[in-house]
Amino acid sequence: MEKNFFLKVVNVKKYFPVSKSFLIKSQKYVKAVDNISFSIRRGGTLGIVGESGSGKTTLARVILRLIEPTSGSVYFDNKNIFDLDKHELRKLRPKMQMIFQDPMASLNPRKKVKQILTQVFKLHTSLSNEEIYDRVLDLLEKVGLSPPELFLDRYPHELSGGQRQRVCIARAIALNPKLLIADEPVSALDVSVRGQIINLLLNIYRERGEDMIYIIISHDIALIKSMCKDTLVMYSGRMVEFGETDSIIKSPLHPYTRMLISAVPIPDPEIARTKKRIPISGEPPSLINPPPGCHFHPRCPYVMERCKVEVPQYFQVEDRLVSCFLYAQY
Amino acid sequence: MKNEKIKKNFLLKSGYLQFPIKKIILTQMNSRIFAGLIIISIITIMAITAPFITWHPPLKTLVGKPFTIPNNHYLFGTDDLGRDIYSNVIYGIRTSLIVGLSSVSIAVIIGTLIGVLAGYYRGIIEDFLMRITDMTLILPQFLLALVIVAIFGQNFQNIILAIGVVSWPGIARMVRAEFLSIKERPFIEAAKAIGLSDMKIIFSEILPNAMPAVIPYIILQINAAILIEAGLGFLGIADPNVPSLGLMLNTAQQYLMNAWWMAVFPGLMLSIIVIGLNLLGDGLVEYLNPRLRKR
Amino acid sequence: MKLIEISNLIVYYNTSQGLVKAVDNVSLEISRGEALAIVGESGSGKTTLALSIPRLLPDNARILGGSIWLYPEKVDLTKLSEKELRRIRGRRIGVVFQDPMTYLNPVMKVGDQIAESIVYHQNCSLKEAKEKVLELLKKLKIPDAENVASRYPHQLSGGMKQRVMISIAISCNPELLIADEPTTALDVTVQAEVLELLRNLIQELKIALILVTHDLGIVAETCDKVAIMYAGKIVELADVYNLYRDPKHPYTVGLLDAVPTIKESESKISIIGGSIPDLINPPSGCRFHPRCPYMFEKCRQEEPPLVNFDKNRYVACWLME
Amino acid sequence: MSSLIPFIIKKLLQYIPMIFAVIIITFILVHMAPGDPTFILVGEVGDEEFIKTARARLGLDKPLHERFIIYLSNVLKGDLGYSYLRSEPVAKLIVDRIPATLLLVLTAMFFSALIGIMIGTIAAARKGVLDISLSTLSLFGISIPYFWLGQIILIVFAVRLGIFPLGGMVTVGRSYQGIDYVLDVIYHLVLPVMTLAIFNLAYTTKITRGSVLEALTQDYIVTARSKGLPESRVIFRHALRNALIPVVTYIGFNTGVLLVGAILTETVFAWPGMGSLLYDSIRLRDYPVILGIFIYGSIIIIIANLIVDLLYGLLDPRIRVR
Repeated sequence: MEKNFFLKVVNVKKYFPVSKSFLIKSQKYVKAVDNISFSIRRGGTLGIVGESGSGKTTLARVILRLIEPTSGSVYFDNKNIFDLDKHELRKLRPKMQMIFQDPMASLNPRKKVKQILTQVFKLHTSLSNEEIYDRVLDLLEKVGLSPPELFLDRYPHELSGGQRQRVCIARAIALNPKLLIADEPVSALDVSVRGQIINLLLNIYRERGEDMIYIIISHDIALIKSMCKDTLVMYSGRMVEFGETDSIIKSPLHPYTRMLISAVPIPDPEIARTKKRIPISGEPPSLINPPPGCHFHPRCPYVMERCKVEVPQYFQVEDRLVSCFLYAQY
Repeated sequence: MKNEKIKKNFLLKSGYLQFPIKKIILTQMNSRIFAGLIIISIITIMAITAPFITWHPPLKTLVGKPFTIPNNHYLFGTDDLGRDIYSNVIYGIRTSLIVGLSSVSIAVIIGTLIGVLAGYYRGIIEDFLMRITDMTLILPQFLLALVIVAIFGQNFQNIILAIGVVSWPGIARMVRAEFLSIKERPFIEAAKAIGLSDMKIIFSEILPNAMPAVIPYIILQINAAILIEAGLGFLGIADPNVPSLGLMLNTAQQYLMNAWWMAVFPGLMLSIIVIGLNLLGDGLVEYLNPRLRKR
Repeated sequence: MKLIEISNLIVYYNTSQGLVKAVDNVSLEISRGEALAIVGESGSGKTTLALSIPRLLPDNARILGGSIWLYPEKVDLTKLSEKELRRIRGRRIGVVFQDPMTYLNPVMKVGDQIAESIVYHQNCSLKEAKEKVLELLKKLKIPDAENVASRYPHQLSGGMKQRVMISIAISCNPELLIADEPTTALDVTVQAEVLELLRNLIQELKIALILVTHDLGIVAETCDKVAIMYAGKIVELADVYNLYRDPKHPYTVGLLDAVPTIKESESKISIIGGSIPDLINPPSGCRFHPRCPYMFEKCRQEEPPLVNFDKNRYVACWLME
Repeated sequence: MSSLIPFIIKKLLQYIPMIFAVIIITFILVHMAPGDPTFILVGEVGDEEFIKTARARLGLDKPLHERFIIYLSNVLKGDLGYSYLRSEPVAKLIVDRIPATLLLVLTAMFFSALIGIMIGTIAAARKGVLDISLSTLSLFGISIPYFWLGQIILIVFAVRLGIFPLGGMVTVGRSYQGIDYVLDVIYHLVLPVMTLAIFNLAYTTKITRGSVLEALTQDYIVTARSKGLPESRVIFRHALRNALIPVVTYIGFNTGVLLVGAILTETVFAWPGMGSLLYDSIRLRDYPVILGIFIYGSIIIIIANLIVDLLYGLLDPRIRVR
């Protein structure tokens, strides 16, 4: 692998056909991911934020080719992932890993922790059983499950929520991935346990961050603020804003981003009760029949005639990309 | 620190197909499962030891006077041809169990294959297989089996084959449904993400998780097979060279007015087998349904 | 003016693994028009505590001690018969549940679901009730109320369903509204809308609110008083401003810091170690002691009482002595 | 309800191919069977001349696909062949017998569904001894095979007690008219309906109980209770209404079982329906009739499933509106 590797996502689309019946194949699609492009360098951290149905999880799956894309390309390790055949893809798998939302559901309930972890090494390395054993113990220790011997023979249901997510993280980092995507890594966990897992992820990043790309997917922009340098905001399958996290939170450009940030509750009654609220109206659009033009226009306080018919392209505002006609003059 | 014993234990490869039998028996033994297991065990023992617990060959005529009322020697009496009903009932259990097990084995093989194919691969394969399955599922199993045996000839193998051939659609549907739901669970995606092959995913990740839901259904299907065999026998479709509870009831039908024992004992035994299997199957269904278990 | 007084309430669940001590000796008060938040993580007993007021607990729950007084007549809700309680549920106490998708009957039109309790509690005909439903939906600023009322739940969006839930709860002008994680199943922007609606309603109708949640963010915006629960006990009870400005109990401190915020200041995430205790065999002494950074010997042996140490402020911690 | 018509059409489109499937299966079976398919399609007995004309009529000398077309068009025209033994067209033989079978099936279905849903709901709502005893009873009801139960009922009520007739549909040798005829039929109907209904009653009870129990654990039940509704309304309006959906599916799915049950029961009570016809035809090796009964039986079941599917759409708004 090259030293300055990167992940480049180009015009990625994922349309799910809406099947009506087995005779008539309908032409309707759910455009879960609609023409998304971005790139990150080695050492980069990207947060993808969006509400349910915004397509953020689908995007992650498409990037890893866990589901087949409709079109576009993803370059990673100087290869277009979408061009690889099954065999090549499987060989690349250990380099790109994912942590899933619900740790209980993402562990096979009939396998013990040791089976789950050794499987990874058996698939991709030629280590002996003894070596694997040592690696598994190290791994468990690294994710904070100590003493590791205690956890080897447990089934997922015998672990607490936080411990399960640690096992998932161990599985994902077992073979030192270059790309790690975490999909809502803490939202299924209890509040007091969330901090532990966020810190574990941050530690892993601090330790090997310069050598990998980190993507965090969440509906919680606060979580992304604490973990990611850059942020991509998604709405109804499209990217609406992309830029540095801090500046997005400080001065959101897209009306949707503004609404989103204003809606985040602040755990401080004095600020919460005095802050100026942006009026919020409507709900995210239906995925099957999204509104024409800019998908956000029915909820947008600044809506113009143009927004109802044309899909806004990306405008560069300083170092940010935003998809809104308010910035057309830039 | 590294305990040798743990290490050894770790290196022992453990099997994938683990049905929590031990757990069911030891911890949360459901009273239905327990009752069902007891009945089925007794029945099975009787079937296996048939030659030792009977004293007349089952199909031999005139071992006693025709229409003997049950007594010490002919426990269940004799029939119109002077055959010992007790022997015939015990050997009849054997027939029922053999028919149930072998025809359902056929059905399980066909059903699992079709269910796995349809559940794992989407698109045209699934559409085609499921349409066939749905159609066969609606058809009356019993009548189809009857037609098959009537046309191909009334012998024991044909009866087993016919029942097997009509019993698979339910199993296929069940397997597919389980596959579809398990396939959507994140741990399968996780398995893909670490690079597991399709075959490994099917056999080591999905199938072990699908089986617990399918097993009680298979037990109930054995029950259905036994009843189909008995029903066919009752209509006179049976191999005359094999003792059959259904066929005995067919004969009894003509003599209901005067030889009640000819109907009572074979039917009673049939009912007991069915009750046992129903208890076991229902108990397992209930045990495996977390929502019902809560109560 | 007092509305509900819970004293020394004990609620256990009977499970195959053993007794789950979900709510253990908890006392609490709520006045008319007051908004109280019960904050806790999963398994802290917050929902059990709130739903034991109208006794809407699962079959295996047992109220083993204590009482819940309803004022002004001062009746003990734990002692009432089912029949007497039914006259209070829906009429004087309304409940909004967590997931509007599963808590609405899928085969009944939403208008009928709202009308149902009006018919039962206000002795009016179905027709009159339906008119009242439309008024109610309009009051909640639901556009196209007639249309919404004739829909089935699956035809409505999540936010709309939650508004329907709210209108069921307030249909008979209750004195107390219990909202159990009312926005957890909703998106952030929809959550903000629904909370806004709840805030306006309780102010306008002078309803007392019990908001059960794990999210300290929405509490800050909505409630006057906060009770922090941990493992079946209240560990801190305070006025909302004081609590956020100066949390006393180590658990409250940890909880406030464990959540990343978008506040300007550099967010530093502190950690509460360990995991939520098993309520079948809860830890001895203070239930938080195995996770507490300031733990000392006494915490392990003796259970700290909930003591009043400041105006309207109660903390259960030996550090406060 | 504008969505109802496309829904019905969609369902019809789903079910019509099944009738073709039945015909295809029959055709394949007949031609896969060992020996000459003529025997199966015409019957074992017959003089040369008859067989010759029959072969020509069925196109048995033509290639397979042409034979299929001929077979298909014959069946669709209602021509299922000729029962040589009874010198009557098969279709007429069967159609004459269908009303008697339907009378038996529908009566049994009506009573068992009505009572079963009631008992099942009560068992689910009242836990404890009542529930356990009802569940145990229903287990026995499910497990006892129809035909044996029929025999026992016959021995007890007709042979020993003598309060009901031994079999048949009308008293032989009397020609009742009007109301007397109806009463006579009902008198003969009691025992076979009882036999058939016991199993179905037990099964409906079991399914309803399970379904209501499941519905009672659902979240919307808590909402209903939070409104202060009386328990009877919670159970019947909220739980049972939702629980009925799987129960109705079951009743539809069970039409096949019930029809087969009726066939076996008819044999016991000499009830002059399709069952007795089948029994006689098996004894006489009258293959055209056996095949005909299979086809007719399947069509009845397909129609019943179609009706239930439509009913399902009415009961569950989520299915209809998509």
